[in-house]
Amino acid sequence: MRTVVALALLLAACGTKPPEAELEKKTVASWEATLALARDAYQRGDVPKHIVRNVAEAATEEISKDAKGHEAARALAAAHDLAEQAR
Amino acid sequence: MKSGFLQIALGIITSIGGFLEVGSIATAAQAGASFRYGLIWAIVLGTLCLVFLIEMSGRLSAVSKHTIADAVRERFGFDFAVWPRLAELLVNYLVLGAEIGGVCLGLKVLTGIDARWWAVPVALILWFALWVGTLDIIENATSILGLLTIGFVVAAVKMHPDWIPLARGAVAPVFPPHDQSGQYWFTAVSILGATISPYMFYFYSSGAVEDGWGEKDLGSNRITAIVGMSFGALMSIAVLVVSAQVFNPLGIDLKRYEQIALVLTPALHKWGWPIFGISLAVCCFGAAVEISLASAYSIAQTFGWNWGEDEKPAQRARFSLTYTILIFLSIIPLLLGVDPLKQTIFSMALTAIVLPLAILPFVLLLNDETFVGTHRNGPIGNFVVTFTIFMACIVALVTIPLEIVGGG
Amino acid sequence: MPPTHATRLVADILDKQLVKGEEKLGKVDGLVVVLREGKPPRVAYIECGTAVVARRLGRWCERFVLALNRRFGVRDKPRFRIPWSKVKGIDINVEVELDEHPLLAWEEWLSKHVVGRIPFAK
Amino acid sequence: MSAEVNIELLIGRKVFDEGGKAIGRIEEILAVEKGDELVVNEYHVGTEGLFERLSVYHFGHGLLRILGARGHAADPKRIPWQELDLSDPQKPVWRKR
Repeated sequence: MRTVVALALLLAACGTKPPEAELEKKTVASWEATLALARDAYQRGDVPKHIVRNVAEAATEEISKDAKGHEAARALAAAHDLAEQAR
Repeated sequence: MKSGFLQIALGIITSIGGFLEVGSIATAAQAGASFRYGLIWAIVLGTLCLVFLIEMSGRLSAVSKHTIADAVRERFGFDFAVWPRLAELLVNYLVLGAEIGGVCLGLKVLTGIDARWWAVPVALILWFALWVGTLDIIENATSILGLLTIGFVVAAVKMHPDWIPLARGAVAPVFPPHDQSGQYWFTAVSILGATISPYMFYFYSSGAVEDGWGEKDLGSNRITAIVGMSFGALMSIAVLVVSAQVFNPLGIDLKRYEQIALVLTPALHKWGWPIFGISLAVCCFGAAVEISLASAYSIAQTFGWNWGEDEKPAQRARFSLTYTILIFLSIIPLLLGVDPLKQTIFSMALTAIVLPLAILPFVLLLNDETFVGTHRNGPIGNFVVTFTIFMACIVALVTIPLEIVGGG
Repeated sequence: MPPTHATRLVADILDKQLVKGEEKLGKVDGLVVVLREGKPPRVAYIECGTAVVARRLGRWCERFVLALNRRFGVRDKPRFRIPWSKVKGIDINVEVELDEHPLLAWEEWLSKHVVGRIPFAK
Repeated sequence: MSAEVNIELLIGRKVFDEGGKAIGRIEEILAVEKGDELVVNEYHVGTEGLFERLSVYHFGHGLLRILGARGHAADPKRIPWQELDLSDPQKPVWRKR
């Protein structure tokens, strides 16, 4: 019972959401790391072209949806390069 | 009466179909990526409740020869039974659409062709498997194919996880930094919502009645519930651990299945993406079979129609038409381009809201000697069911605000 | 103290599965008792059908179902009565002896005209 | 034509005494065999619990039992068939003999 009560209390206290800018930075960093992971796997020949293309497309969609500013632009460029590589 | 193994097969398919599906794979992967081992306890807790609820479904059917839907109508009357059935039908419609979406995503990983084009072929194959297949064929085929998910366990072990923090994460919540707690608890709620899915009870209890279980099967019913659900739990934990080893160190938050597709590559190299694609497709297919049947069972049993997967469709016209219509309606959102992962998260939040209404009859039926005679619930069983209802209510109440704060 | 082998109309009969041999006919959607002057009410009929069930949710639902039935009705009667004398036994199911009845009209119509036409159905 | 009553609509109906006070809801009807007829013998009226409608009552009743409410929650009141006036099935009245 104790954990359930703790759960309920915690939920009430936890309404905070990280500030917008930080969230954006996190999203961009997360997708840049994903693109790097996909690129290394592709160069090692572990994944075919279409997997890399899927990642690049998904990155482009999600970044342009959630983030703006120059970091986002840099990440979008990286996604584009990856898509080119795997054409 | 089927031999022990085939009974365990019912447990394993229920577990594969219900446990390992588009929702649990996604939430386990997201949990591992964002919070490393910090949410394994949610899978363990969900599994514990599930083992009790699945065992009870089997016991109710074996002793009373009634399925849950039959018993709920007979014990509480039609004017009560109809409301949870309608609520579950709506949830099953959405979850079925998400599962078919999962199969399509698996095929997208394997072929690169967009998920939307796979919707109709997958729906046709699913419908055909139910139309022509019997419960035995479907059970055994999915169980064997489901064993492919062992690939996740192999990958998890190959990635050398730190066993101590892993064990600690399995026992109690690991509180994240303050600003991440919204997402932490949302993922925990999603895991519980994905684990305890009502359609599993109806599928398992109808399967038990259709297989003609009797009181002598209570022992193997308990084993089946434990083995089946633990198998599913092991797989889910493996998905979480592999994701923790691959994505967490790189600070990757999983938002799309295209990202999750990379999860097995570091450990299994060339075999990573094919095994992921096949496992995702097979597990979601098993879940889609289970949801379609569970919905048809529950409607047929509420209205007293002839039902049963082992007979020819023409002999069960209304039953077979029910799953046929449900399948082809459920792919509409997918055809309209709704993202399966988003539909999954939403349908799991809805499941959490319907859960209390689906589980409450259990407490009463399993304590009603007219249905289960001397095999009534023990105090532990009652405590777990009441705790699950209480938790399901919290999950239901909290899902909406969390959806806003967390990661909906 | 109630007499020993009394039948509980709600718990033992209402909403139970109605069967004729292996065939499931539907559920006991309703139970009709006839009131008589100075004599106890007699359990007269079992009622089955969409309208009976709908009536339990409310008059609006019954009116809606009756309208639907007039529009799409296959030989099905939205409210079918089975005399209590036709009831042969009550345990898990309510066993009845019926020769001619419309309870499976929809099932047979769909089986012949819709499901039957799809390959591999038979 | 003698009056007919659908018992599935009677279940859950509030029963009033001659003074107009509600004494509970019809929960069960017991019938016995007399000759080749099955006839109503008595009505069980569940006294007013915390929960209102019959189905909710069953739940509350059951849930209370689970959560430790000992003993049979509110022993139902047995009304012999002669004492329940069903001329208006919407409003059953208990006329004590």
